Amino acid sequence: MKKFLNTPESYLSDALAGLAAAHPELRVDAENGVVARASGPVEGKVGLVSGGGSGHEPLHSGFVGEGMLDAACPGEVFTSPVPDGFLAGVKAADAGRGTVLIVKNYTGDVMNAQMAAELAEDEGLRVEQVLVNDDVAVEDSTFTAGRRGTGATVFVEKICGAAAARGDGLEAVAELGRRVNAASRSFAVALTACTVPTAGRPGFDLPEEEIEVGVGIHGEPGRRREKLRSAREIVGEMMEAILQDSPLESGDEAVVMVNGMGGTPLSELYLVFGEVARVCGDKGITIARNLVGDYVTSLDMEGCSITLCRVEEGFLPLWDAPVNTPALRWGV
Amino acid sequence: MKKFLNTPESYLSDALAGLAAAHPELRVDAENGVVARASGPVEGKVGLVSGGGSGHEPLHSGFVGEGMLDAACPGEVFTSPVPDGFLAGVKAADAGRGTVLIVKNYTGDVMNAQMAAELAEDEGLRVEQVLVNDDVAVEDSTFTAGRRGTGATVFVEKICGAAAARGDGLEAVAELGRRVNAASRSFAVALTACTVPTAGRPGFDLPEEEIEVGVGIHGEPGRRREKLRSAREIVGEMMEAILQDSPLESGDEAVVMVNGMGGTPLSELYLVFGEVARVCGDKGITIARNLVGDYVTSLDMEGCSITLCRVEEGFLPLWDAPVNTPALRWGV
Amino acid sequence: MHAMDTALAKAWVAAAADAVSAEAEHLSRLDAAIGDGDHGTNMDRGLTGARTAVDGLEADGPGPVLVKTGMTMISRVGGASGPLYGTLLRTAGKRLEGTEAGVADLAAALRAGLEAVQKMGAAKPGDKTLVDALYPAVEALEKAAGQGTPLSEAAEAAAAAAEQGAQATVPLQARKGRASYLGERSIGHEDPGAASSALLMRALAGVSGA
Amino acid sequence: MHAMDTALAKAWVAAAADAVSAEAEHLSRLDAAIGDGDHGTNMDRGLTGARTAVDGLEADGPGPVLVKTGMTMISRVGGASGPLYGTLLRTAGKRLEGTEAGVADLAAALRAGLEAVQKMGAAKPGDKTLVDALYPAVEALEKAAGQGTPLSEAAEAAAAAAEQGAQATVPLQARKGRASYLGERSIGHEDPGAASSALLMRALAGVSGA
Ligand SMILES: Nc1ncnc2c1ncn2[C@@H]1O[C@H](COP(=O)(O)OP(=O)(O)O)[C@@H](O)[C@H]1O
Ligand SMILES: Nc1ncnc2c1ncn2[C@@H]1O[C@H](COP(=O)(O)OP(=O)(O)O)[C@@H](O)[C@H]1O
Ligand SMILES: [Mg+2]
Ligand SMILES: [Mg+2]
Ligand SMILES: [Mg+2]
Ligand SMILES: [Mg+2]
Repeated sequence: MKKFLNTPESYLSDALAGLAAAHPELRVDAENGVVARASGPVEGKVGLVSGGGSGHEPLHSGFVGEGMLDAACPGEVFTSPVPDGFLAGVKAADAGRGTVLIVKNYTGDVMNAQMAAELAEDEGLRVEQVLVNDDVAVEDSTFTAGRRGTGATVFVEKICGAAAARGDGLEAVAELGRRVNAASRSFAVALTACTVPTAGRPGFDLPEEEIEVGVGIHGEPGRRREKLRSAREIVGEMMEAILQDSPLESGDEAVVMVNGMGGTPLSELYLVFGEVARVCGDKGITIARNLVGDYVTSLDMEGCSITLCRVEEGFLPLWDAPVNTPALRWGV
Repeated sequence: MKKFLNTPESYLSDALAGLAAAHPELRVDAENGVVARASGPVEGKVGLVSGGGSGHEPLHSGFVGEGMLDAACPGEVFTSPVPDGFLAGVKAADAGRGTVLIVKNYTGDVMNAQMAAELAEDEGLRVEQVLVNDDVAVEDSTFTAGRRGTGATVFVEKICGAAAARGDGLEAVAELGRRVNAASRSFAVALTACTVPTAGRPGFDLPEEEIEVGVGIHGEPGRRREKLRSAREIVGEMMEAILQDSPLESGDEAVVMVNGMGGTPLSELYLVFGEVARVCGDKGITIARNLVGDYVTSLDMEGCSITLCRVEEGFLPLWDAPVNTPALRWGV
Repeated sequence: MHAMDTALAKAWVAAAADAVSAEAEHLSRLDAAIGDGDHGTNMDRGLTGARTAVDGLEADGPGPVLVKTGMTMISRVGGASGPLYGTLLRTAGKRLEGTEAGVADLAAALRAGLEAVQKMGAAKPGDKTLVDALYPAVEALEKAAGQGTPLSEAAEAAAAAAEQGAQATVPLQARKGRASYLGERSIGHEDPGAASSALLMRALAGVSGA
Repeated sequence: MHAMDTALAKAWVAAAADAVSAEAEHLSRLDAAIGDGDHGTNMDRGLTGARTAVDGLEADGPGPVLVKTGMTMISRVGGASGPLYGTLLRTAGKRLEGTEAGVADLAAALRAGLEAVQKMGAAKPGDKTLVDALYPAVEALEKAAGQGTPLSEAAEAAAAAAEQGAQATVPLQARKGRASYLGERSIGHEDPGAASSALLMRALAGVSGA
């Protein structure tokens, strides 16, 4: 394993120390697993919190700031935060109008967040959860743990963040988040496996010339293994899976993200975006806004995910609203 | 070789097509090798152009926009643009007050840019060149091609961009760029080699447990090979090389960049930044501003570079001035 | 041993922590095949914490020891296994009220814990989860209780049943947890949670047999 | 052959393009060892372009053919080799004015080209660059011109000198170009530019010998 780290055990706390050093506008509390705005909860605003295992940076801590999250709860690498972690996040965000807790749909995340929500309610705090489950690679999801939450998390965090900033109430922000999630679909492909620091070796062996199709963001193998093909063919397959399941129809607008998994050069992501744009053009879908870059990563994995969100009433002004975080910034 | 691409030969043009699709605010002319602001040269402003081989994205095309470059000239992967390319960039930027051409100090870049400058002057355009040569890994540089230009390019582009935007004249912008370069030092380390698409295999073999110290940004081997050590030790060595050569002294302020080479996860870059901050603290150097992320990459190389720029009179307001480009955005 | 007292409960936690520590890499490797490769690290972190937490605990019965263990796992582990194992032990511990727990008490307590786990995670036997090891283990304890078997033998039977149950997850397709995302590719691997459950029951047999 | 005419100049460019195409991967691999691995691709792109550019060129002498080749390389290659080879050939071509160039004309033209290259790149023999192959090649042509050697033999001598010069770069430490960044690690590898220069001179010998 080759990584810039001191010890595998101190990886997370050392990375959080660096985050704190780089961003004085954030309050980084490694012990309790919370990254929050240094300025504290915003008077009169609904709180917005998201959390999950670490290793997906900039998600979620890089999205804490004006117009987006109030707090993020980073768990151990690829491990959901404990209830205390989620609870600490809620407390760091709550300004009396309640808190929306964004949870990616993984068994661990759901259970720990649920426990935290109950603990918070015991303490008299109001919490609404928004479950993100956008990954169409999980097919027979009704009989299982359901679909994973991946790229759409960024869309939910951005749009809910803007809604909270303009003063929307608890239920309204949560309902909006659910609408954004319902309008979004993702699919991911990996060229290489990632290496968890404490494991010290890649999660799976992937021969040269083969790729994992339908991977998640925790280094797990995908739905199937295929021969490496051209970007056009790979994107074609990803887009087919997405569009088959998506509410998007010809004539619709979409917000599109081409997301790198941590080890993919930006130039390749732009190349992929070019192919996505071509497919959208063919299907009569207009790309209203886009993000190309590393937003929801899997440590050092080489790979990318594509997320499409159907633009619905009210989404775009909230998308365009000012945001000022380490990883997403415009309009400020 | 595992990459998202259609053919190795179409890699660059396909990536540029994606860039164009993602950023309608840019005019991407792949044929002539120019990426410019779609809105054209800015009336009354000195033009600012930078160029070099591709494969370092977001450098330079990701820095075209308000408050930074007017045009970028992307050459073939790791190959300096031809004179026609640089010239096309100058023409895309020039609004009658002359153009500053930022050139990283590589034999090819210098010669091609010089030819372009002569051609431009033949056509009655005024061109001032700013040479960037900040890489302290090149030791005996007086007898050779001199030091390479790396991370400081971002600082020169940002600060000159702001100076041009506020209306500074041709010589003033160029002189400022030279001051920023003179105040900056960089050092880079690689954990893996990168793979040029047309080559199809990594530029060098690096055994597990070994790193290349003092690498450039073109996949060339470094000054020496060493055993992988802790991030603290590696950063200690990099900082020593930088500070030994830098004008920075205790009590000074610095702008610091921890830059990923394309395949390095953000969390590791923050971890490295934490170590840099520790060394700066020990040496009495205040980090006034910082960038942590992928800015000057080498395709898919895993590695990082550290750049420190001593803050001099007038630098910080220009650093803080609004910038609105794909890869750097604040204050707008 | 005919019953579990405070000391035995603490010994169980310590033995479980030891066993999981020793097998942490193996558990994580099982998890890497069909999950995200952290199950060993997770359980190790939780049980190491629990061992310390119960070590100095003043308790006049096994109940509070298990409650403390469960709560420590909830607040230290995270992931899927933290809430599940935490709930199992916390619920079971709450049911044990006296200074000692006989086989029947233990069976009833673990049944209650298992039911809470199944309610929380919605997993049935056959879904390729830790339930596949715990379910037969609890059944074995119940059977032993009915027959008046001593604790040492009952725990041995439960451990054997758990091990068999864990082994039986190999050919199954996962329907719950992270492994379910792999669909058919989850077939052919042992479920890591079932494996750690078997380790826990084996640790109980070990300390009960003394 | 006693002199170079338009057809021979074109044949040289075509033969050089063929040779570099065939050796492109080898040249890039040499460059990967001490540079950035693109020298073969660069030269191939340039000479393939030049071959097409001169193919239909109406020229009444070798001069314009070399000028066109140089200009094509300047506007197609980029990197260090584009301006250097471009300047070499453009400068040399400008010196060739008649319909034919004898050995002495060619030697003088290439000397002028080499001087322009050295002025541009500030490289001396021994700096581990293409100068190390070109310099002895031009010297060999000059010597042949002085002795009245026919072109075919002169070109053969120049090719041999260039190949020897390229080979002699192996033990040198680079002082110019990208390889200089490696310091002592540049020792032990052949300079890619010197290798491509030797290919160019060998191509000249090949077409002149016909
Ligand atoms: N819904 C569920 N019900 C019961 N057990 C489950 C469920 N989901 C997951 N598990 C168990 O949890 C184990 C994985 O635990 P762990 O790796 O620590 O957490 P995570 O999956 O969050 O990384 C699985 O092997 C499985 O036995
Ligand atoms: N200053 C110089 N003078 C003469 N030749 C040089 C000089 N710098 C580089 N070269 C030659 O250029 C070759 C490299 O060319 P190429 O790889 O195409 O360009 P780049 O180095 O820009 O990638 C070197 O092998 C060397 O022979
Ligand atoms: Mg996990
Ligand atoms: Mg090059
Ligand atoms: Mg796991
Ligand atoms: Mg080269």
